[in-house]
Amino acid sequence: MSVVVRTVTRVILPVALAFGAYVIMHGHLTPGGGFQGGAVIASVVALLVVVYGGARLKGAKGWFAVLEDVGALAFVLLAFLGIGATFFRNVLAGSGGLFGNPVPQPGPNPGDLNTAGTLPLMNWAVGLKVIAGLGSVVLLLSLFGREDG
Amino acid sequence: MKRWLFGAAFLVLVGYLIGGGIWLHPFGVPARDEMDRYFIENAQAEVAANNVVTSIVFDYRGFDTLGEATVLLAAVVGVALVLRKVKG
Amino acid sequence: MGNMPFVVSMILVGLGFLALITRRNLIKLTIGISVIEMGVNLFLVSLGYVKGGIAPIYTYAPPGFKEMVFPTPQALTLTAIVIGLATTALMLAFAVVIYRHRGTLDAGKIRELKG
Amino acid sequence: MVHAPVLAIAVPLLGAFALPLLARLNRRARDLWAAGIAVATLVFGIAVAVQVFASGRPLVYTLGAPSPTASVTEGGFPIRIVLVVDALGAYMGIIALLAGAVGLFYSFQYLVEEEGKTLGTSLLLLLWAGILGLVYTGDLFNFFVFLEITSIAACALIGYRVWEPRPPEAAFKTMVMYTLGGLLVLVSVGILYGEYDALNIAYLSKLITGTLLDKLALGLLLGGLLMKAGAVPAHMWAPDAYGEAPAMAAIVLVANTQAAIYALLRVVFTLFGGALASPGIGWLIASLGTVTVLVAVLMAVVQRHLGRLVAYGAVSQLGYMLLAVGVGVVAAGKGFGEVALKGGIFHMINDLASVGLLFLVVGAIRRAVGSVDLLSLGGLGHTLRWESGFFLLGALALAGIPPLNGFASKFLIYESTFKASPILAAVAVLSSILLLGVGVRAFHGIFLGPKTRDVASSPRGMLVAMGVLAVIIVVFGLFPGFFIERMVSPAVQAILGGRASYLAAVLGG
Amino acid sequence: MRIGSGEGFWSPIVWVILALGVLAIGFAVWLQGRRTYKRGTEQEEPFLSGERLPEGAGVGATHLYWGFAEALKPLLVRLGAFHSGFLGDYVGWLLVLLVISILVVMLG
Repeated sequence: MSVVVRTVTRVILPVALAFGAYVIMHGHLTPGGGFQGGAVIASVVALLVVVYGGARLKGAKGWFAVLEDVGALAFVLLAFLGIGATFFRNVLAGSGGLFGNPVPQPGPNPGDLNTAGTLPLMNWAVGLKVIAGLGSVVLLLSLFGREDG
Repeated sequence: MKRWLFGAAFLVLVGYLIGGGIWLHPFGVPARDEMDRYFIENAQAEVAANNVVTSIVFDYRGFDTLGEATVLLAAVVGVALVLRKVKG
Repeated sequence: MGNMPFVVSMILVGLGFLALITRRNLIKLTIGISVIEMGVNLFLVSLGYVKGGIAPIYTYAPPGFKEMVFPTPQALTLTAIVIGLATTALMLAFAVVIYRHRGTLDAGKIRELKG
Repeated sequence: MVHAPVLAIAVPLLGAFALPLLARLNRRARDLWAAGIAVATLVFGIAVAVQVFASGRPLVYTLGAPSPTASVTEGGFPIRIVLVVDALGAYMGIIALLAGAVGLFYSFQYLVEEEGKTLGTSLLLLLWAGILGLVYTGDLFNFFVFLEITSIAACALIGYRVWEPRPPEAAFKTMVMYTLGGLLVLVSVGILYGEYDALNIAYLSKLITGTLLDKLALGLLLGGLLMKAGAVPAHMWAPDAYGEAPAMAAIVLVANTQAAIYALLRVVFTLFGGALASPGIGWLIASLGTVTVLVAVLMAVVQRHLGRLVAYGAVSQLGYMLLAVGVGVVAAGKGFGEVALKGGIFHMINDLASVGLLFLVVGAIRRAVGSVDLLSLGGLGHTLRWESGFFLLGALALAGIPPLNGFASKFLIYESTFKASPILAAVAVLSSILLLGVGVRAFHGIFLGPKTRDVASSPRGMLVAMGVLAVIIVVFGLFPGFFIERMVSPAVQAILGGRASYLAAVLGG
Repeated sequence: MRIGSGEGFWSPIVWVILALGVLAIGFAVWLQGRRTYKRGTEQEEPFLSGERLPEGAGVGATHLYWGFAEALKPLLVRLGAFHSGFLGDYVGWLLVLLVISILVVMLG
């Protein structure tokens, strides 16, 4: 790709990554969540594939596969966390520990990052999964059938 | 012959679907609301999340999300399986 | 005309089916499936609209709001979108492999499995 | 064991997620892990079945609630996803468990490491978990999600042999059909949600009154599920999929298709059982089933691709089940309706055993010879002794030759169908005779004749997997009464009179 | 171990005993067979209506049902055309099935 595209990519890259991370992190407070933020970051992968070609990223293929499995495992293990009561029980909500604060006051409020129990953790697990999953789909499709893939 | 049959079936199906859209409750005035009313009123207290949609996605209907994550994983594994390098 | 969103989404579903029975290119068939998916998603998400409702999020919600839009259809649509994405990805992968084998994407020519 | 229903679904999912990671460490660890997951799933699934059959009441598990039985709020309506396992669900769960366990066991020696064994095993576990979820769930949208899990995992498995041109084609076609079926289900879920603001099957069943929209939703659900069950005008994906799938996937696909018939029963008898279960639907299902039997058997006669031949046999058996279900709906209140349902439900496990055995043998032949073209095979009986015996057994059971298991269930289907409509029964019997011809012709063509080539016999693991199914064929053939009394009758009761107890188990009161 | 259908019943054990009895009778009849039959002589040679078969001739799998397939040919040809393998047909027939089921539910 041309110099312009490469330069613009370099400028956009950190912004998009930060925005994706923000969307994932604030999933329980603002519109968005693991899937949406993951898709934003995965679009960065797509951009890189378009700009630099899939061959330069083929080292990431194995990493993506591992991260995908790790994300899915983390998600299902978080669901197993509640097995003392029921599967998928949100045991961390209201427990007072990490992410265990109750909502400051019911009704409209500014929001507190430290709330919602397992939800933020699940958002991260799903986000990781979506980044790795979509990234590896894009990468695999771009690499298929090429000698250098 | 076959074309006419498919065309007729298509028209009947679309007719019924559009009819279903018209028969449904008027847009913006849902007929019943007990489940969603419950979510809107209690999600903040039960899940401690400000975003009601997220509390449904990951708590009330978390099993759906597990299924959805599984679908995505199955698709990625499937793509990796289909596009893998094999003999020949 | 109050139900226009439902009708439009159903028309979208119908257009997807039309593409599936009239087109022959595998990529276009995949697009047809996607169009149906989008129609269904539109249908689902429009089911939960409440007149004058705001997004079902309490962070900095305007105090004294009257209604909130139903959250369930949004959650369902989110799930359905990801499922649709997964389906599309897998179908495209199959289309790529079929093209590799046959050198064509014409569904009329890809019919070794008949009889 | 309170958590058994959800663990039976979550454990294979966990196993499938962790499998590729373990495969990076050590292949042996991966195989041990897969085997351990399979054993755990079997334990939990059987625990569910034992609890349900022992107590006689549906088992309810609410996901994410303070306690598994807290399925409703104070207002008396369910908001969380529930798993509900009644006798029918437990029975279908056993079929799914059997298919998955046999398929997985077979795959250990059937799959080749260089051809993607890790990914194949992972997908097989996902498909297994998907079928179990499909069967156990009591929530309509969750049902759709599991439908999609099974369709994606199944289609990826169908395209397993990507180095050949035919499997990707079959996978693409099946993918289109499965996705459309899932979307039709989703449209009808949307319609029902829009009408009643509920997604729980029991609660919806209580609310449904039979309006025009309910009818539209039922029609869409019926269409989608009949397609998934392989009913005639839309059955064409089935021979493609079964014929090209690797053997261990084909047997799980059979269980997947039967899960569609289970869902059909659930929709007609539980979801719409209160308002819309009309004889017209029963006649539709029964006549489609009969046409399916006839068309599939006639197509099987002219096949020369062995996989497709067995696949058409499998489709014809699904037609028998549809016929029985249809007669059961037509005569829901009468004695022979119950007999028909008994036959149809008993036929599910018999069909899995016989068709599954045939698929496994076809897989073994493909592995040994490399070809499944009927005209190029011959004389394999000299070397593949066990396989030839298993094939003959499977073909005879498929055709319903006494005293094998296929006859016991077909007997019930014929007898009850004859009372509903002699013509349908005559067609069914005639097709069964043709099916015997198909089986004999295939057996003759593959195994008899002079020895033409030297082939190695199958590894022991594959033979054991086939042997399990062969034992089921013989035992269920000789002692059908025991099984029918213990498991099939409760399942039929759960369909015919169980709607009230299903609703009560979920909604309380 | 019998299962009943309301009208008749099916008992595999009885069937097996009967089948064994029939087999025993058949075996007895077979024992009464011609004593002059000898292995390895021309009595073992295959023949077809009095003529010796040419070398290498055999009955293939497809020949078993040749007459049957021939009789059903018109039907089978139509069924073959029905299973065209064209994806558009698959979807079209799905639409037909869907419309049939919707109409049945709506009208009946």
